[in-house]
Amino acid sequence: MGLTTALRRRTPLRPLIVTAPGGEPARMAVERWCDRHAWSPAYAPAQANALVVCGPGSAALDAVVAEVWHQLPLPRRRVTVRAADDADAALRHALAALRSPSYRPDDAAEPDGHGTGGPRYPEPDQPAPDLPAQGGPGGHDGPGEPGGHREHGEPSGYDVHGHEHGGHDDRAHEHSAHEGGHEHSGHEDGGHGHGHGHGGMVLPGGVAMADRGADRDGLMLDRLHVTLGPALYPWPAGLTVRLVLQGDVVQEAAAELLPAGPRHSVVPAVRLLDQAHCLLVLAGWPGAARDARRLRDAVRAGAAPTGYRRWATRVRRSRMLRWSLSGLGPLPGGGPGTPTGAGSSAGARARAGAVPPTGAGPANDVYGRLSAWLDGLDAVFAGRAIELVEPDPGLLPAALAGGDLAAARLVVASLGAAPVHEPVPERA
Amino acid sequence: MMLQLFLLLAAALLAIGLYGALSQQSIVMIMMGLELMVNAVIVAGAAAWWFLAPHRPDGQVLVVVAITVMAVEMAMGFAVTTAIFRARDVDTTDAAADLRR
Amino acid sequence: MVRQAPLWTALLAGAVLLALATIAAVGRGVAVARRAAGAGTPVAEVARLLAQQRRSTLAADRLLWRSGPAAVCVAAALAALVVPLGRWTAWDSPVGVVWFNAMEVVVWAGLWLVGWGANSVWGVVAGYRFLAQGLAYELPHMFALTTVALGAGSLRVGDVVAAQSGLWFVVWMPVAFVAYLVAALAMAFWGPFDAPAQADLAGGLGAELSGVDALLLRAGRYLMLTAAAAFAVPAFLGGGAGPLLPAWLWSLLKTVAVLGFLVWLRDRLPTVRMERYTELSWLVLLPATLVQALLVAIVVLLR
Amino acid sequence: MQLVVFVVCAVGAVAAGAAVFRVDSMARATFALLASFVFVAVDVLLLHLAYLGVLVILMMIMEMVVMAVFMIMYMMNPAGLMPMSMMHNRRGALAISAGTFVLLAAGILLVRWPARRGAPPAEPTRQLGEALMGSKMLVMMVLGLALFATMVATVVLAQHRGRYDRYGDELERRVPDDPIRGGVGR
Repeated sequence: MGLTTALRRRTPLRPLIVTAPGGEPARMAVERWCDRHAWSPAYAPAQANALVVCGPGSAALDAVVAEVWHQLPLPRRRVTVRAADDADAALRHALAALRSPSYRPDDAAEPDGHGTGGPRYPEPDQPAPDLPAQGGPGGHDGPGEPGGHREHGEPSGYDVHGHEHGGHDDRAHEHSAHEGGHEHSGHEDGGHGHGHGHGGMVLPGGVAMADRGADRDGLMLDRLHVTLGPALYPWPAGLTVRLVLQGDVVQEAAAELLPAGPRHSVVPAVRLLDQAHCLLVLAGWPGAARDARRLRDAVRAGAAPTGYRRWATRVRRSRMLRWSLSGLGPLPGGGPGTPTGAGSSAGARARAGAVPPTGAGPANDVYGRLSAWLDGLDAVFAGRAIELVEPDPGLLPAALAGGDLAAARLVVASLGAAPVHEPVPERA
Repeated sequence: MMLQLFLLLAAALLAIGLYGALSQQSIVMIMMGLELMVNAVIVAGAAAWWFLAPHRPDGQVLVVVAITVMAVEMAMGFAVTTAIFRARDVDTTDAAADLRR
Repeated sequence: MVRQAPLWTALLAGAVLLALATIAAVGRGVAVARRAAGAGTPVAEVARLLAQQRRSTLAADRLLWRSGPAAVCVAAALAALVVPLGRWTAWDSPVGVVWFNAMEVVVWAGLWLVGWGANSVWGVVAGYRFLAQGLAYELPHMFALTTVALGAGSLRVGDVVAAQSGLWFVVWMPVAFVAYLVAALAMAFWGPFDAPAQADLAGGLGAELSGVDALLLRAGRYLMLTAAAAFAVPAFLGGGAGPLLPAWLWSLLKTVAVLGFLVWLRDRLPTVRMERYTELSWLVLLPATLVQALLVAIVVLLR
Repeated sequence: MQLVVFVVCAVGAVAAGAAVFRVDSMARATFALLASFVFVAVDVLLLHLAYLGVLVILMMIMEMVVMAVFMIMYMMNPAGLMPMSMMHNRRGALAISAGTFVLLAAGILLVRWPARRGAPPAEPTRQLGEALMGSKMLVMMVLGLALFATMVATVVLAQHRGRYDRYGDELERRVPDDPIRGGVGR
């Protein structure tokens, strides 16, 4: 016990930052606080020892947060930072509590209540039990399709045989075993039951099964339903994206936003630098991301953005960044204002193929959007006024389909506010 | 006496592999059975080389051939599984048995 | 020239590996903070992870999941056994080069287990991704090692060092050296090749790990990076050869230099996305290493 | 000492081999098979075949990890969430394999094995290399051709999109129409 206490006295704070709509200034303050200690925020609940909720709470977000909270390993602490000014005190208090020898796991700071409907980390083998109805073509497999309802990887011939007769000993056994292990939506259908209105088919006994669907390799692999957000870091505040994956390829996507929180008047430069920071973190360039964050904090504090030019040149000159990010997440029609919807993967693919390799000028991809932000920043720091155009979450589904899971996060990060300004005549 | 022990090990592995290859339905599991049998060949080849005729390379070459056979078997097995799965959406031998007719 | 040391030095090899890995971690901490205060961060992280609960996920395959990080650490330690320190080596295996390669492949199994066992979408995708990365880096890596063995005419690491008494291999096998360094980064999923453990997958392989398991995975990563850097010294950089200083010190210095370079790269480059790297590796790197091997073979024949 | 190592590894190899067909989870089955191979490799190392033993370890880890991926793609129940049996004719298979083992074991124990001829070479790896690559490279040529044929055949079998899908009906596209772009700027 003494050893654990001694170890805990040295523990750093690794926050999992959940941003509520309108909580961006608080998040930036938390990031800055971590940066001062050279501690990096966590990307997943398992890595964190503190759950930091930034911004005003809402019922929808609280449910999500309650679920994530249970995924944090002990010792853990929950912190709410409503405004940027609270960050320092709240985090210091949390750290002191984590380090205190009298820490008890069932501390009063732990809320109870099991939220549902929050961000799941669905297991590859079991779809989430209460899957939301999926819109768009191909979301449902008709019950008549032989391959449309099966547990992971089952051959359909065997499978259909097992269901239609409903009385196989081993299958009955399997179902009961399955039931025992997982919560499920509780359908009590008969031998032929198919739960309609759910993304996954429901087998007799009420177990949701992974459905299957056509994919571009012609393999009819299992469809996996994954919900991203809103408790992800880095991730746009309040956004939830529901994906249908096969392997790690996104087949369909649907996006929704939590109701917007209080609007803060954010300086455009701060907004752009913050977006660049998030994108660079996801692109796996910690050095450049750190510089972007420090620049952002400097601008927030009203200081001069010293080192901006160096940073921008470095990001622009990186061939590796361009090589990695170009061609990702093309938007239909080349920009905002085009009709969207759950684009079929075939269409998205054709468009992806049609995008030329990035040459001069901002291309219609993740890299092009990052370049546009840099141009906007150039303009701001050259003393011009720029305007920001808010992103349209309706663009997301078409941009995500056909890419892989990780590209999805890059694409989401790249669909931030876009700067509108007169072109800068010359740039370094 | 060591030679007999090694060969008994090989025989046991061969028998287990045979059991798997005969009793399993899934193509992938059958391949596992086959690999266990090749594993037995590796043991037997190496033991025969060391205990019977180490001055000649034949035993070693046999082991290399066995390893190659295993690689080929696995590659072909998965290619065929992929092709069958794509065309017919099955992955068990019973379900693909209409080849017999 | 390189001789078998007493058996107990195997433990010493492990200790040296651990010490170098610690140096790498501390150096990385300093680099992140851009000041000396960051040196304490890795230590604090170790303390945090030791005191943390080991969590589990729904329907995780705990046996496989928990054995994954341990396998990575063990693989790195075993790989380091054949690396000579100056004039001594803990295990003068006649097939040392192949042994190193085999132990490095153990990492594949370990990482795949880590990804699969957690039963989480991040882990499985990261496991797939590491396999794609593995298949892409492994063949150039193997041909780089083959080139080294070809130049030395032996698979024994001691003979490889001896063959470089005139000219270091890095001078006339530059392509193999580059391929080796790329593989070294990739096998430790480090630097630009950290796609399997990246932020865009919420930490990927480590997304669901906590406590001791997370500590083991991170330690294994640093150990593997260190082992790979250490093996570059006898393979390409002439082992302990050098003026004035004793041979063992030269070995250490060269290892630290390579390791420092690899650690430094982390902040300099963005992550390479796997679909881009695999094509590059198969279409450019692999033929390049093959040509390198051919050239070396011709030189060896003519010599 | 050697005997102890051998017995431990032999028992381990057989037990792991049996576990392949006993465990519920496909991932565990794959890694049980891998364990069996590694145990066998250690026994091969005992026979002074350093190269072959290490080679078996190297090859088998790569093979098994790749196998695991296919397993997840195609197998029913890869994680073993539900205990299930996928056997047919279990009794017959058991009888045949047990019979095979008895027959082989009887042969092994009853046959009078010849005495060892010749001395082991100083470097078994060199001996192997000369056998494979020596005078006419016969073995290497055969193995190489077999592997090459396998590569072509597997790609043809497993390929979904051919070159007309990628480059157009007239092969007129310079940049192939792939779902995800590769890294060589094509």
